[in-house]
Amino acid sequence: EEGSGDGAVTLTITANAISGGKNSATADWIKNWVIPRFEETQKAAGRNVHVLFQPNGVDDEQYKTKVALDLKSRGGADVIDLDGIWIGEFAQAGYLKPLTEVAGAAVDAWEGWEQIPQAVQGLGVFEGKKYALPVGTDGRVLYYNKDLFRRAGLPQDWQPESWREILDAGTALKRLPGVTPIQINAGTAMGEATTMQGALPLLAGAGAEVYSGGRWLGGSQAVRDVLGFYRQIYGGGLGDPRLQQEAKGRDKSFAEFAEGKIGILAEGDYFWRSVIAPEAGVAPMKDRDAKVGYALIPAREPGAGIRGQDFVSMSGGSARVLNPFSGNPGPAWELLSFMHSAEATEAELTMAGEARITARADVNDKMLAGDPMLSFVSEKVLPLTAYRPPLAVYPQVSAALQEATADVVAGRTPEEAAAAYQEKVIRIAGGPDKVAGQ
Amino acid sequence: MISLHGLTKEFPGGVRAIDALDLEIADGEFFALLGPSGCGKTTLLRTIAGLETPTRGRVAIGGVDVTATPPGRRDVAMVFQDYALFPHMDVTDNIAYPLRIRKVPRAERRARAAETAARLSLAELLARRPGQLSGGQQQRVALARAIACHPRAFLFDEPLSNLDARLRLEARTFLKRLQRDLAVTTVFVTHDQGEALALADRVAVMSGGRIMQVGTPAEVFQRPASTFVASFIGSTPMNLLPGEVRGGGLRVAGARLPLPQEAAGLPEGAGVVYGVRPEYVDLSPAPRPGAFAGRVAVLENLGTAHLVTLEVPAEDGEPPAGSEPGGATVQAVVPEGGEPALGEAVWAAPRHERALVYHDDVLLTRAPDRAAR
Amino acid sequence: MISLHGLTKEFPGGVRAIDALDLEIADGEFFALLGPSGCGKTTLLRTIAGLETPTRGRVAIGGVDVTATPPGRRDVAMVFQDYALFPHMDVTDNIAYPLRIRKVPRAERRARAAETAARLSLAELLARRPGQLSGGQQQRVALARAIACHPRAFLFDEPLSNLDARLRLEARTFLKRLQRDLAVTTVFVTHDQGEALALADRVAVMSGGRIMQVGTPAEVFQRPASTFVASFIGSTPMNLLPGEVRGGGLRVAGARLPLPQEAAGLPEGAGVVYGVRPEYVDLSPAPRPGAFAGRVAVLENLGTAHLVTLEVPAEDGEPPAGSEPGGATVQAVVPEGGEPALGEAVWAAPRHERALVYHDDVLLTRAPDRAAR
Amino acid sequence: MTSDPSGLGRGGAAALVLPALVLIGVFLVFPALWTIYLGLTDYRLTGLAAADPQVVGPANYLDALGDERFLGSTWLSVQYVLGSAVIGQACLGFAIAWLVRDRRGPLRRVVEGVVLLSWILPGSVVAYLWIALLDRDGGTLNALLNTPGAAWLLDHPMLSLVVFNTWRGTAFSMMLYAAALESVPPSHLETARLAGASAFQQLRDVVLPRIRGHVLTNLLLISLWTFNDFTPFLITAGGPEGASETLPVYVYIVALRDGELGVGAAVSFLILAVNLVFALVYLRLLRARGRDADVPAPARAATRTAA
Amino acid sequence: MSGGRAHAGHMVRRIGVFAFFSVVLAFFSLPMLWLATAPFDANPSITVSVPEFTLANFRAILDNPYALGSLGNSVLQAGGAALVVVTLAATAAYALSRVRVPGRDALLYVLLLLSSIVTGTAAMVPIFELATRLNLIDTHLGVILTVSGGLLPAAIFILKDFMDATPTSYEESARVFGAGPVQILLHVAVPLVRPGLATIAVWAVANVWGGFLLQFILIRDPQRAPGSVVLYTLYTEGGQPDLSLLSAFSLLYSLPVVLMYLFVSTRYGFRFHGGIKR
Ligand SMILES: Nc1ncnc2c1ncn2[C@@H]1O[C@H](COP(=O)(O)OP(=O)(O)OP(=O)(O)O)[C@@H](O)[C@H]1O
Ligand SMILES: Nc1ncnc2c1ncn2[C@@H]1O[C@H](COP(=O)(O)OP(=O)(O)OP(=O)(O)O)[C@@H](O)[C@H]1O
Ligand SMILES: [Mg+2]
Ligand SMILES: [Mg+2]
Repeated sequence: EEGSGDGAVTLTITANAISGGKNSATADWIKNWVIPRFEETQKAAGRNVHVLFQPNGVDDEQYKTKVALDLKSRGGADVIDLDGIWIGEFAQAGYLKPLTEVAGAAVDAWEGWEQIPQAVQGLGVFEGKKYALPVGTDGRVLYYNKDLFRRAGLPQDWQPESWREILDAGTALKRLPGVTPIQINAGTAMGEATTMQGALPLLAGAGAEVYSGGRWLGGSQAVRDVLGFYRQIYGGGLGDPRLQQEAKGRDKSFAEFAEGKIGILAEGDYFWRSVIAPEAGVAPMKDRDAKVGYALIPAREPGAGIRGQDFVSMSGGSARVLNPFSGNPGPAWELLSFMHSAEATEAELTMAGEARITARADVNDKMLAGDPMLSFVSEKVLPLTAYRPPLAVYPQVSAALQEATADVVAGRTPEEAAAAYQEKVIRIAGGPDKVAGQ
Repeated sequence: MISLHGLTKEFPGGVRAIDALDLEIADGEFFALLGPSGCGKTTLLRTIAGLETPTRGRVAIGGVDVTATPPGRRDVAMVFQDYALFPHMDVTDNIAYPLRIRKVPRAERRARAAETAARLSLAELLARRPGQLSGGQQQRVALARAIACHPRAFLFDEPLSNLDARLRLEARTFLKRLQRDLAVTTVFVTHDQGEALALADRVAVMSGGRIMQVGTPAEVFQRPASTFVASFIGSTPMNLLPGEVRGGGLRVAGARLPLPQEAAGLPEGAGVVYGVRPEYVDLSPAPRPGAFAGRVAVLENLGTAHLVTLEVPAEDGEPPAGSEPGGATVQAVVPEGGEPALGEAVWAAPRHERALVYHDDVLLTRAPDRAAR
Repeated sequence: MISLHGLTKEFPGGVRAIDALDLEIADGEFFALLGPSGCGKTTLLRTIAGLETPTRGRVAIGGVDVTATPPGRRDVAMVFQDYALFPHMDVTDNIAYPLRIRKVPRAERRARAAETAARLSLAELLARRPGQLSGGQQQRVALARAIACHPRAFLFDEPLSNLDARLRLEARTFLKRLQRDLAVTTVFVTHDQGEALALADRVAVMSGGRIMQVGTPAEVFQRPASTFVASFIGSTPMNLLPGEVRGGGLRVAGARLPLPQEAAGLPEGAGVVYGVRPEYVDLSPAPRPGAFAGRVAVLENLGTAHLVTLEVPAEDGEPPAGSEPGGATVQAVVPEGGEPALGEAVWAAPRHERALVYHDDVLLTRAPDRAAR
Repeated sequence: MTSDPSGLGRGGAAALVLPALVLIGVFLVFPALWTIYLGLTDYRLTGLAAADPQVVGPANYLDALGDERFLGSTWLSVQYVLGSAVIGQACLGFAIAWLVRDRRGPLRRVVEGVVLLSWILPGSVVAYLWIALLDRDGGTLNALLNTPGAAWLLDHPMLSLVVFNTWRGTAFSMMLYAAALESVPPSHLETARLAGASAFQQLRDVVLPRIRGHVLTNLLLISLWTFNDFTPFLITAGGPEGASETLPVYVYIVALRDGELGVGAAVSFLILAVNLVFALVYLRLLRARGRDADVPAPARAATRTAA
Repeated sequence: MSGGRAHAGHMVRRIGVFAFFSVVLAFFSLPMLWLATAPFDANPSITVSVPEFTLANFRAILDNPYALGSLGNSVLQAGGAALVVVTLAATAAYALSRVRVPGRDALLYVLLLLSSIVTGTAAMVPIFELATRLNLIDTHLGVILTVSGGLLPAAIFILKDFMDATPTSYEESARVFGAGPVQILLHVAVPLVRPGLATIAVWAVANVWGGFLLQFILIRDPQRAPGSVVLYTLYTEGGQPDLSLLSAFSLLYSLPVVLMYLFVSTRYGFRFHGGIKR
């Protein structure tokens, strides 16, 4: 299939990436590698395809809004970068269609599927149907400052087995002056960072998922456990409650960790790659590799995690979709699959000059070899990880969780906070029957 | 020629600013509209200009009915009380503005503006803006703008009232001469009787939207048709004293005066108003028949004369109907050197041949037909 | 008593509005400050009130130096040209405002306001707001406000200039009487010489921040000390004609006039200015010696008289230094009935005993000591 | 004044007003009505409700009115408006206008220039400047006051925002009052001074009654603008824990973060209703003024022009 | 002596006024210090400090493919909107001021209130759909028209007061000389309220210049995005600002409005002239 009679087809890519700004590397890759290469290959195959890139550089919520508005009016780019978590709600709204419905059988025949682990494929799957190709994923760990650990008499290669051990380490660190022992994001100011780096991994460690079996998690025991843990950190002087409240608190936590003022920090691999990277980071640590240790997030106690795990994590990641209203679904699919080819993925990492966990195992194997931390995530964390439910009301449930943590930090008891959370979830979910546990 | 027929203007609030007014103004005439504040002078002028649409009646200019013609096509020029010079244009552009509207080419209109300006001694000010001019200069620029477009008629709305006293006198003579030279029909609104008398060929005295009297300055000054006109005209207000016909004479403010011929037909006891200008009242230090006995209350220097205000005590007998209980006030103008002292008792004798008698607020004339009933 | 010593006021821009001025105003005196626009009258009044701080010099009221006293403590009341009535207060509150500031109890100040209002015939208007009053009523409310607080002096800044011509005359008499009754020192600023002459016990004529002459109305009218004062005083401007001493007489605008005694000491050929008021110029239809020959250019009706403007052609011989090349203008006031026709040739004879001669802009007096040099 | 001094006539006037009305109609009235309609539905940007929005009637409105978060936001907005607009901007603007009123020269220009600068700088830049100023650790204010670690935005979020918005918006009030003060005849002030009135008495008796119309118009406009001001979000993001979540921030969070456009639209309409209340109060006060302040026309326009 | 006391009082008042001005100046200029130092600092932080002087930040901004162009776009959009707002508001305010239309004040108030909805977040969907249907997506014109719609009521409201404050005798005079309505508007009314128009123009520019969400939603191609949108791109994936870029760009981005204000205020005067009273 093609567009106009003379065979010239124009395709558009959009992403929340822009040269000289946000996700600059991705933008440069699309502009300087993907587009010329793809146009070349198409020309070689006798097709005249022209590709345009529409960069953006804004907050995710704003980008999401724009894409949603575009799709709502049946416009927008042919290939669209989305956060994996949005796919469900977009699909429900009728903005997205399963890839096969858009581009036909070519989708199922794609070579790349084999290279993407099933768990990671889940990023692009909604109600059992594939809507998107996952771009990459990530994992959450506990970072710790080895210097501080040494001074506090803690081991250099630390791996806590339970929440108790985290608190014990914190207590030890507390003796060091000017040091915040533990930073586990809480409160609403951190937004989704609280949920992703705090509430959800802890819930997983308490054996609960925020959405399962068609019902949302209520103010259950797991929630109370998590809130109790927060209470111990922030009520016991192990965390800095002010940092949770500042609008730029997360940035500040990065800077403080880099300056050696935070002992233990729960963050994703993004922190390693982009924040404290010795050269390109926003809060660079020259001696990152020597000073920063990382450990798996333990369950409340061994075996208490989801699926009976000892350790847990949460993952997210972005994905690329086809615009179901595209005038050229065939070529669009070719472009999309081209962008997810091993060659393209490698080129992206090479151009960015930084390693990151891609969706393709073959690429990961090749590219992550040089980075023990990312290999650690890819090999140890991803098998344990879990994903958030890609549903429209998830952001509100997430916000309710954030508010519950904020309540606890502010001094309310876990029981009160959990009860308030339960009430909110019932309202958000649309009735008590849509909420599990109490 | 400007003619108005049955002109009425009612404002939305119900105010009738002009009331069924008829008027003819001759070609080349300098016509003054005189009256107190709020009598409708400005409204009348604006209706002639076309800025107000009359509620009823017609306006004709040069014999053509222009009642429905927009102001721009009536070929009249108006000078507003505040001059309405455009503050953002210099003098040349202000003067040339009407020509610009008529699409006169730029060079020509500048030349004509400069010429008109020169005529009004404004040549040096051509590049200034109105804000940089004195009041008198602004007034001349406004005149120049009106003149430059050679209209069929000038309409002036109190153009002198923003000038100071001295400038006003000079501008008056200047204006009079200018109008004579241009010979353009001019309607001039003022509330200053001195201005109206000095400038106009004819004067209309207005009150409450109606014209009370039209005539030459001498006519309205010497024979004001009503007490209103009498009190309004004259540089010092006319003495208007209530009196009554008694025993073949007039009894006014304690004085017994001969009955003027005009009032001969009035019945005994009829109430009249006796009017005499202060200029026609002579003072004497000794009692005289036919004179008001009074005491000097105020002395005002008029330069070559003095205005003397006398307090005339109430009559011992029954006071004439309508007189103030505290007595009346009589004013007299006495020439230099002849002024009495404050508080002195003097006698004020009106010159009878100059006195006017009003009955039912109408001036009695030789044939007092109305009064005789 | 108000005394000013060496008073100077310079405004930031460098304008010297008052220039080393000395003045004494007696207790109970009605004193007028007269001068053209911009001469510094208002500034002087405001400096007395304390609204402007003098650059140099002192102000004393009642013998006490008040130069540094704030206006509120000088115990003077001022009436502004725009009356400055507070639009949101009714008449009572306006009149009582100064009392309110002085913390006079409410009941008492209302009583005093009512009393003062009654005195000025405002009793019926007490509940109105200024917006509902006519101009004359507003002016009386402003007066009442000034009177109610019994100040040591009244300062009036052109309080009559916002009234229409007729009201102005009435208000003038009213004001004069009121001041006499209250006997409070009053300084009255005006640019209208008629007002100043009529009202004041003494008049100061100002120009450019200086006082040109101080005297009673009769003095400044009859013997103006300079041509400036001469041209400023008088309801019609004085004729001021350039002339020169020639052959034991004066040569002025083509006429040969006898040399007044005062000018006897002037050398042959000395330039003078010959001044005579239009009221003292007699017209005759036939040539007369010592008269200006001219043609009637403008005729203005003054009511009981006419102002005649003559154009006197340039002399056939050498024109006197300084005269306009096109000839001079002479004005004469002729009584009713005596006015010539427009364009008629007439002869204007000044009354010599009334003529004034200025040399170097100074009035020559009987002992022409300065002129004799 | 006549009803038609410029000779436009109804037709001419309509022709002049029409372009503006068309633009307003298309780009303001139409979207506004549509928004009000959205407020009656359960419309969301994504999810099932995006595909098939249902009219839920006044449910959104009732929910919002019963939601303490909405009520809290309303209260914060009212604080914000009263504190920063009515008290802060209006009073500071008046004070500056009053004190510079008869000054010319550099001081006045510099003061006005700086005040205006804070008004015209772009909101996103200004927000960052204030974050930098008030920061807990590196903030300039703490450095100046020698109060390291004072968390202004956390401990006093509303106060900080009120001060911020006072800083940001004073210029408008200042300009408007400067013009208003020019309309107060100096003779009125001087009459009061001659009577011995203090500065406060002059303000109370002469100035304020005279410029009441200006004051109310100013309050109307700045209240409206402050009500809808979104800049607080850029500084505190509504935090900490909603302590500075004014109504526009609340709408942003509901509509954009939570994607509940129907609810957001309903709240927008409620904001309009609150604005309406404010406007009506001002209009009422204004009408009260109309009765007593027919400015007196001194009998005749006294504008003899000095040369 | 009372004179001495008066002098003392005078001095106290002068000192008080001077102190007030000092505080005002400090209050208003303090937050702007950062903008004056950080862009020139090799390592800008959130704190104001004497910079380690460098122009590298500006060089980096010049390397950004969109930074400079975005300022041009801002000028286009803000200028266009100011033009539309000033032109339409002036004509409308003039007509409303000069011709009595029943209910015009009520209409203005209603529009003013409605404008508060449209400038809020929730009207985004209707506005976007409207722009889509009118084919205004990704055009400067789309941005100009939509923001103008929101600004017009307040502009008309303010300008009408300016118009009300100008005497009608100017127009009547022009009318007697034969000028038509359009001529009167152009020759007389507009020049008379020029300070008002300038003020509205600056106000409109300042409003559009800082506006983000609407511009972002309506513009696709970053080549057409205004500075406010590009400013957002200077944040990283995780949302942290790149201070060196951000500070330099903030300065560049602020300069045009400041220059415009200086230009307008010296050229046309920047004030509410006769004033808004009603
Ligand atoms: N536009 C208007 N609407 C309502 N009434 C008006 C209007 N213009 C004038 N009037 C009323 O009409 C009457 C005549 O007004 P006009 O202005 O013609 O008086 P005037 O003789 O010119 O007075 P002045 O000497 O004060 O200028 C007055 O009562 C005035 O209040
Ligand atoms: N505040 C001021 N700043 C600068 N110059 C001023 C100020 N007030 C007055 N002047 C100038 O001082 C001079 C005297 O002004 P003043 O107002 O005293 O004149 P005036 O005699 O009262 O005039 P008018 O008859 O026009 O009221 C004028 O040249 C005027 O321009
Ligand atoms: Mg009039
Ligand atoms: Mg004065």
